[in-house]
Amino acid sequence: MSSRDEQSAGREGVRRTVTRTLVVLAGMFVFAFALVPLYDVFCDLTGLNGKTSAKAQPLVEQEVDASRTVTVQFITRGSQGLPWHLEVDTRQIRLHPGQREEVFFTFRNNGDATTRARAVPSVSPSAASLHLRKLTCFCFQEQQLAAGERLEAPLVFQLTRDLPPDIKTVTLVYTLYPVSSTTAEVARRGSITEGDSA
Amino acid sequence: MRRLLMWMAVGVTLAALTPMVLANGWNMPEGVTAVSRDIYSLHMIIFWICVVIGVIVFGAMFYSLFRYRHSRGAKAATFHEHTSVEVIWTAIPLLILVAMAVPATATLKTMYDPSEADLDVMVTGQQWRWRYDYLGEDVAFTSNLSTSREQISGTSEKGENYLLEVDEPLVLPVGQKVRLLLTSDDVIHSWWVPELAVKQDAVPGFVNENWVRIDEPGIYRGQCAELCGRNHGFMPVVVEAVEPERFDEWMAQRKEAAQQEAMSADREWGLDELMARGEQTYGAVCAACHQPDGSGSPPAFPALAGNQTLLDEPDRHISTVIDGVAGSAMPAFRNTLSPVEIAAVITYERNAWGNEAGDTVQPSEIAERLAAQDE
Amino acid sequence: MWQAIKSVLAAFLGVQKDERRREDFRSERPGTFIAAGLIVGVIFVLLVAFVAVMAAR
Amino acid sequence: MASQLPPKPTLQHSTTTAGGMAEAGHSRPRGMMRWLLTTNHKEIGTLYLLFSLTMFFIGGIFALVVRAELFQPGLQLVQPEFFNQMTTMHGLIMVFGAIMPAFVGLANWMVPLQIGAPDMALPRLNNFSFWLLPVAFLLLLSTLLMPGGGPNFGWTFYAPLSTTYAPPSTSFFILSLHLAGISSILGAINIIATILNLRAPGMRLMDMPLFVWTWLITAFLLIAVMPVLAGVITMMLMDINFGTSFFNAAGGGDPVLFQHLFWFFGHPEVYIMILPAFGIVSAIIPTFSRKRLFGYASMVYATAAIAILSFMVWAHHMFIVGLPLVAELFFMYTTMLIAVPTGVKVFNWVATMFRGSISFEPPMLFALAFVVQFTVGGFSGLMLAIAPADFQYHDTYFVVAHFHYVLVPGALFAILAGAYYWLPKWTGHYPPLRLSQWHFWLSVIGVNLTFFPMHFSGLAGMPRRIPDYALQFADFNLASSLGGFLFGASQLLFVLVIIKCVRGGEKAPAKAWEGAEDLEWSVPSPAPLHTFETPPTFHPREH
Repeated sequence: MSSRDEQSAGREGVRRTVTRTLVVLAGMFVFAFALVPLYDVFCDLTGLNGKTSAKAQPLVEQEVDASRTVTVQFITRGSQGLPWHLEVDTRQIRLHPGQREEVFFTFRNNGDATTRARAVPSVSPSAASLHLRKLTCFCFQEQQLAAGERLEAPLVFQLTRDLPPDIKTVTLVYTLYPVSSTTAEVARRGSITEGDSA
Repeated sequence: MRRLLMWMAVGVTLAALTPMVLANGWNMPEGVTAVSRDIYSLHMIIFWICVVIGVIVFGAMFYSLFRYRHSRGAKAATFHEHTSVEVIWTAIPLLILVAMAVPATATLKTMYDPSEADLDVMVTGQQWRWRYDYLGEDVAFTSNLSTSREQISGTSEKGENYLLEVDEPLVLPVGQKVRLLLTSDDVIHSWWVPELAVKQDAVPGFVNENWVRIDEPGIYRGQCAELCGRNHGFMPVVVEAVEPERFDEWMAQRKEAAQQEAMSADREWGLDELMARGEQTYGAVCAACHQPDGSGSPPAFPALAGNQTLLDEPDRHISTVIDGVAGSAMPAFRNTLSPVEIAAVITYERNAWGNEAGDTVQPSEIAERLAAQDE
Repeated sequence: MWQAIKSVLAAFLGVQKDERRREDFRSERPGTFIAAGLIVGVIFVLLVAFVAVMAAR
Repeated sequence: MASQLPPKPTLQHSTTTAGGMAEAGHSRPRGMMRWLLTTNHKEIGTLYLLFSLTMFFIGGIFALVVRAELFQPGLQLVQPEFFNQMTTMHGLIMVFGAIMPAFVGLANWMVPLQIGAPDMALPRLNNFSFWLLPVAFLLLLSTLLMPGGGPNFGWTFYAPLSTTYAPPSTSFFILSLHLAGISSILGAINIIATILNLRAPGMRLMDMPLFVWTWLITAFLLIAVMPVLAGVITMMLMDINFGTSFFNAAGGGDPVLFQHLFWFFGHPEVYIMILPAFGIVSAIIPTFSRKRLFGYASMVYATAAIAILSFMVWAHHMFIVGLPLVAELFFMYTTMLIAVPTGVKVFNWVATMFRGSISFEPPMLFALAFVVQFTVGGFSGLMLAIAPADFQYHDTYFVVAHFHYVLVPGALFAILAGAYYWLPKWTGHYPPLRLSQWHFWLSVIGVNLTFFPMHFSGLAGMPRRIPDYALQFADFNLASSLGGFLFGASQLLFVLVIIKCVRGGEKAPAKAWEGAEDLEWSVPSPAPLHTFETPPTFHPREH
């Protein structure tokens, strides 16, 4: 084989290598963005970050496990820049796995303008989030309240019987966040598919 | 030869340092909980494993360096692989690692014990202080750095607990399991007390859980461990562990004091009174960002001295303090400060450093505003 | 393929006979080794995950 | 055979034409233009190395600002916000501006020489990927002068501190990181293409010197993870400017997701900074032991194993972020397993020295210091892998000590070792011996004085990234600061060594070191601008 052939073979090889690496490169860039929904799916499956499902789930018809009692705590938090108040009618309930429960939350806008906000839920221990089924929740979409307006909204939920036996206390925290116009767009787009209840 | 002596000197120095590692203040504290002692022993086991491996490997290396020096006329051998030796030195570390993983797994499992707690405390990180809510007790307060600015700038002598002291420590009963729920109002913080071996991130919008059962009464100090902005180095954690009876007493006192504070909101306060109280509150919670002289550090932290918006719009001033500003370091103080404190600090800001609003904001006014919200 | 998997396993441990290695590299077929590497990688992850799940019980 | 070789399509020709500076007799552009337009791998290598040396001193000055502030308790020199900018910039510049470009520079110089190639596969791309760097880092440095200051959220830029709460200059920081990332990616593509296609006839993959091998694997790591970094910072950019909520809890995002993505890039990135170092040390130790590298094959396999494992351990940086038990266990186990291939490497180096014939020229001194101190960093890494213990170590100076041991007497010493090793090839002169020895010993003392006490201050409870600290940490910090200044000052000696070495000194033959075997030693010293225009015939050593 003459050297010239080797040279052109080398050139051909370089082109092939570059094409392949570029494909891998593009693939990895797409993969990085794909990791975002993948992470959500992974969290849904494993309860990794203690987020609850953003959609209403049907009640699982099952017998109440009267042999176990679990404490469920409710914590509400405000956040800066939002003159709203969120209150829960009971801070703590004790229930049996499988039982359906209803708790009422009250929103109030103390500001002097109409504003929108969203209550972001978080569950601890995170493993419990897999077994917490919300039939109705105000957290599925954002709320809009006029100045001084009040809104009472129920949370209907169930802890399924397959809740790991060592979990004795489940804490459910709602943090109110203001929804600015841009994030509202995004949030709305995200929640359009949920034909839900509130 | 000289090189060799130098190497030996390095070796001897390292060897001499080893016992010092065990001395107090040089090593991880053993701590005052069962978990912290477990962690300490894991730490020491893995440390000694490393020391032993290090002695063997470096021993072999320095032996070779000494024994097979070119200057000594060493002739190089030609071997360059030996499968069984390679298998052995792959397998042995693997076994050591497995042996190490067993106790580590056990410790980790005890740390994840979700059994019921005697007391639940919610810990909220905030730029740059901690807030503690005793769940179900209606007792909540913030814990601010109490080291004076003079000590930090060096104009006065630094105290014993420099940067590790707060105005109000977290008080916990000994012998009881305390569950800590951690979250944050702004950026990620991390709550850490070495003696309790609790370090857990406080993530905005999410709750983390940890627990502690303290064996001995005492004061345990730690710091925020996650970079959280300007004053990351100035948000200490102080835990005061007391006997359960003392804890109950403290809780009762706390509640009474809160009641009195609430009562005092009803009366009319004078400008001087409010200014005095306001200066105190300002120093504890506001001065870190807005500076003691109200000059702030723009653009992140606006100046308050000579701030026209502040002077012209008292209502906006009040709502900013109560509700905070979204997406900034300005937190909402509605739950953090009492009506008296909020009124005092606003009055102070409106009348200090050359600001001459002349008006007072009465605690009753603030209390009313907050009550409307709580109803 | 089996040969490739064996070689990849050896690679994971970082131990390989020179002879075997030379044979591997004579076969100028990197595809097989990449595939074997991926398979062994996935098996490895599943294995460690399984151990972790078991240990967490 | 050589007689029938056609004229080489030398790439220099095309550049000179492209530059519009072509003159009769192929005279090359002079002065600035020569360096601006060069496509010669040696010149670009030199540019990379000089750039990284400059960045090393800039990053070093930032580190000294940090050390000066921490010299004693209290705030003396700088305000906390500036302190945070200094720690952040120090990290960013050292990682992306000093260590990585230094390795790319060494690859540019040495990979073609070691595989018998005339140049890199894509010379013009090579020029472009270098010149992106000064642009990127000028932009990064200029953020310090912008209102609100430069990046102040640590080199790991955790959201939301780096998004919602970031200074206004953050978009520029993201842009500069994008540029640096593109530069790394292009460099990696070039290196892969060169290694896979331009090897001398007869050189199979398993005949390549280890430096080439480690760089091949490193380049694959770069290709795999730099796009992830690009993705993460693009998401940040969108969160900051376009109101998305990837990492913002208020809009339904998750700040912890940022950490998962960042460390999915970040952990392989850590190995990107150490694998080429393994390659350099694996070249130097056999040379000065006058004995072949022990376990060549297992070295290659161990490098590959480390690279693959690096994708499975990222969450060990996140043990305290609130992971479920199973995740903690998984990442603890995988992290501990990394110790196995890493151990194999260290054992192989020691076995290479065993029954060798060892001499202690400056490159060997740095390589030996690398082995010892990298291993010290490895030990603290093993300690950090134990998740429960990590709860105490995490985000303390113990971690700072760990990664500085791996990066300074680790990666940096390997780069210095490589520089001393190849300086005769680059300049034709041996580095001045006395001065080199002074440089070495002062560096070793400085490094250990700086970073060893950090183990203690960390264990005693000092968090990282704080501008002021409690009184019980004062002695450790005093020692660290003194050591830091000693180390910083002693690096000036290195500059002196380079200047002297370029100017003159003892002449080096083609094979500058008695025990050196690879192809680069078959070309004259200094290496002429064009080498291996005729591919050398490579004779694999009989194994």
